[in-house]
Amino acid sequence: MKRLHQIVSELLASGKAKLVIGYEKGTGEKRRPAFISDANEVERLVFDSQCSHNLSVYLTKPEYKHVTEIAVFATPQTMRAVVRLAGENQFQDKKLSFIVMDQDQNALLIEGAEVLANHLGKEKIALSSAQEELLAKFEAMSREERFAYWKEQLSNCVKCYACRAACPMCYCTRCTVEVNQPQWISVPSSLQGNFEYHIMRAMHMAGRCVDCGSCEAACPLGLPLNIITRRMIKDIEASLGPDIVSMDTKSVLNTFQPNDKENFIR
Amino acid sequence: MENNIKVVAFVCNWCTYAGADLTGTSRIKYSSDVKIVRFPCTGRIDFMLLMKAFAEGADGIIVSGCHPNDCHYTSGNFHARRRWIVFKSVLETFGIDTRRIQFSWVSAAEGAKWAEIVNTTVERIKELGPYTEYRELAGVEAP
Amino acid sequence: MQTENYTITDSNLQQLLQALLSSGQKVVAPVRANNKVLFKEIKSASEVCSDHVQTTLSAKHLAFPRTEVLLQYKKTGKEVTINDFPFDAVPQTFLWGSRPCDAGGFAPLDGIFNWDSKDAIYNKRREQLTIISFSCTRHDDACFCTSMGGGPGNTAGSDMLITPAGNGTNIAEIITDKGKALFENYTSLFEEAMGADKEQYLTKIDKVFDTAEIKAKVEAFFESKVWKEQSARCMGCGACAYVCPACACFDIQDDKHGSKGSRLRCWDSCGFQLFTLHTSGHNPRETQARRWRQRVMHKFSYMPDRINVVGCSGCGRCSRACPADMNLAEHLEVIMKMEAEKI
Amino acid sequence: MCNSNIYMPYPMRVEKVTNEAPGVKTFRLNFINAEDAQQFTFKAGQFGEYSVFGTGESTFCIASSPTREGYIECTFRQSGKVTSALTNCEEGDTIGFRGPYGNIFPLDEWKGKNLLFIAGGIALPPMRCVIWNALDRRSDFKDVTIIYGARSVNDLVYKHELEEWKNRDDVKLVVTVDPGGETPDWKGEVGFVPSVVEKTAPVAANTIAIVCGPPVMIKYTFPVLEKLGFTDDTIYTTLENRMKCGFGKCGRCNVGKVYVCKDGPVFTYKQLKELPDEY
Repeated sequence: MKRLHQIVSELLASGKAKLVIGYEKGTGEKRRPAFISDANEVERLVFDSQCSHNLSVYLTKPEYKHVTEIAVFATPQTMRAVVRLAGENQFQDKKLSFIVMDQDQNALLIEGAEVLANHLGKEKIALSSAQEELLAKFEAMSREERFAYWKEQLSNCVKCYACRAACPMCYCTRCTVEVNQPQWISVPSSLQGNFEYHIMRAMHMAGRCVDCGSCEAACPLGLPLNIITRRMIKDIEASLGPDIVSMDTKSVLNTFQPNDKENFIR
Repeated sequence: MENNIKVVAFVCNWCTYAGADLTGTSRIKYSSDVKIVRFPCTGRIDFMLLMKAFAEGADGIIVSGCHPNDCHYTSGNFHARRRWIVFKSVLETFGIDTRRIQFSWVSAAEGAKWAEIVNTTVERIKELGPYTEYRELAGVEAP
Repeated sequence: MQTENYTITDSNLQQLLQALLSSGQKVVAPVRANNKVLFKEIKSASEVCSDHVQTTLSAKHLAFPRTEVLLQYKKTGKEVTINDFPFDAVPQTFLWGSRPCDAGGFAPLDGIFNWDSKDAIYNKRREQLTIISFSCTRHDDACFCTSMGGGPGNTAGSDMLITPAGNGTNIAEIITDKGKALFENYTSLFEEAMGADKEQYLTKIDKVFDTAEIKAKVEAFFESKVWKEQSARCMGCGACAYVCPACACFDIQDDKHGSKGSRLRCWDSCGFQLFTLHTSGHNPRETQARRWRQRVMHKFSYMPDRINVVGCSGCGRCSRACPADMNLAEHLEVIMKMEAEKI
Repeated sequence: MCNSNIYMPYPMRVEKVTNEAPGVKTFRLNFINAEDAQQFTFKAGQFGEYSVFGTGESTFCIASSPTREGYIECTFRQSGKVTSALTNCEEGDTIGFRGPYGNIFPLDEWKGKNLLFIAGGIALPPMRCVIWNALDRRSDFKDVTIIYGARSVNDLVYKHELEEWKNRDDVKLVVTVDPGGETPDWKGEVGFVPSVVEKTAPVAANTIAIVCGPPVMIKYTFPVLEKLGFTDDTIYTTLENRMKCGFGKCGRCNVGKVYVCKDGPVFTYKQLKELPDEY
């Protein structure tokens, strides 16, 4: 922790970071995002295995868009999101630094998203055993069972949009749900509106989702949103090639191959 | 009841629409249960249009455009193809009945193929019956 | 009416629930779903979950549904037929197993929907609702009802309050005429009061602050930077408002299907960026800090001023639901400890 | 009233559509049900929720005068979802209206005083209601001055009425357009509203100023009026925050503890000064 605080203090002192987005102790055993721009508050910061929020989500929020020099505590999930966001040209006017944990839990400073991209491991984000189990159960379902499953699940969705707010890749200033001319998504949180919303969100995540699990973690109703993105990523990989997070790969739907394979278009 | 099904066809202006025209001028008879909506290109057909079609009463959907390499805009259909690959996967996750969506390539010269696509699709949708399963999701709980 | 005390055994309590269900009444109770507990309509007594501290969503939807039809219309040429809200179709509903903070959460709603214009739709649903609450024998670190003037055995808002007294018995308090009506239908299930003080069975929650002091403080600190500091991690979702028993902000939207449709009232949240956005692009509450301040001020200053009730029952749901761990009680404590010069 | 649905609109017939300016229309609305017409009353300054069935509701003022009974008029600019749907309405169509909501311009308190109306752009409609109300009881007031500005000649609304006011001996009308917005045959003023107010320098003594316009116009007009000697309790304006319900429930329009829909939309400059900067 000492090394961590030292790195942050130096970043703030040198002006390389005007704002540090890190973690602090939250309610009970929780860790939560912390925003620090004063070197005197550095002691508040922690970075351990319980830190799970994907802090890259804040980089595109209107409140922080104008801050140029930002240092972010980056978990592997955060790193993936940062690299994709950088690939989507979201940080062109930003000077970002990242604090990551190496295998021995030592804090490490990385400057610039390009450098972070080289640092990124190739391994996928692991699901919890409960998630794996649920996914396996889901894969075994028939079409009718899957429909019934989501009917049940989405009947609990209140459209609080926490999944959208917590998603680092959901940075549009005007989301499809708020476009009302025409009204793409039914306004009421009726089942149909909820299906439309979650299908729309998945489609807009195609080839962009970094599989960080923020959406599911944010859902107050505990909807198994990872199933949606996991299955989509798997299917995309099966038909369109590996899903590699890097600065220069174009997302799946931004490009094409003349010989893309499918078996359902006649 | 099963005669009352509605099939909406989202077609590209340059190939399938012209193909459908040819079907007509060739006097090939095909099902009248299909309503054609013309688009500049399959690349323009947003997936939300298909969702809206189901929500507003369509029991089946046909999406059709130029064959690969024949796009009037060079690559619109290539983009569309990728979109449909992903969309089909997402719909299957949600248990939406993808048998009700027929994707096809029909060129301006394929009047007979258009008739065949429409007829087989309409027949299949008639077998499946109206898509009430999805439409019943709409609406708000009664007090 | 004066509260009346009785005793009811666990098995008779089950029988009471069973009797309500068998008579075809609509009963809503806490049910387990996705490792969460939610208020849902039940068909059998075995569905009821009782080992939880708090449901994820409040019970407010029973009087203020997350989406409801205010009216329906049908267009024929240039003519429009409008159908009024079907007041007579609102079924009598029994809310079973709510907490005192759930019941207490209806007071702010009653205030909002009845100050000035009376909202007949809300009132009809409210009138049809009988609330049978259970006192809290456990709490978690998000609970702060005592600081909001409530408590684990608070009777306000409930029609009947059951306090588990161990050994298979419960204290039953009949609080309102609706509670009395229910009691009178099933009198044989109840026994004479055992005279025990219910306090001993309740969980203890420390009172940390006082609502009048909070009101004075938040008003004094309106221009403070504390709102920006506290909302720094707020991501602008509506989770806090949607789980809250006292949040009543809503949107009115039309839902159209061909020539027919309905006008709907849907939950909305002051935390959303678009909530106050004008068509011109101007937004009076442009930043999340302003929106967070609005949320706190509305509950702890504007509502006490306007309708004489604090817009919070201390249930702690917002703190549990917040994906960024915005803990309301903690934030209020910070404000309480602030000195004038810290502005 | 207690047991009725407060969200039920009056069905209204669009009797007449007037094109005022590009994108701006005025509707004259008649009550379809005679009993609605009979029991409906309102006062100058109040607003309502106009609805297109299937599209939704939108908030704007009643632009006609309460002294002209049997109908109401509204003027709107096509900008959002509902105003776009309204724009597509034709004469004879049925739309919904519920109201009136909000407080009023205290005309009775202004008896015996001079009235100075200052409006910019699409903000003349809320003012038009008071202007006609005052003109229909002209003897209650002394001098009546109207200063109205728009971006260009084309953007001026109520062109016929401006003509009518110009020709009245008992009204002083000053119309201005922003520099560059004039046409070759434009005979009115050229310049922004605040500078025109300063130039025409109305007398502050015994005068009530009613100011309506875009925020930037209001921001620069208030200091001019203060300089001319107007006190902050003689300057009135209307606030137009986003609203959904119209009766203090939906939670949008409040500025601090003040609900624009209940305590407003009419405020004096003095009241505005006490509000936080959230409008």
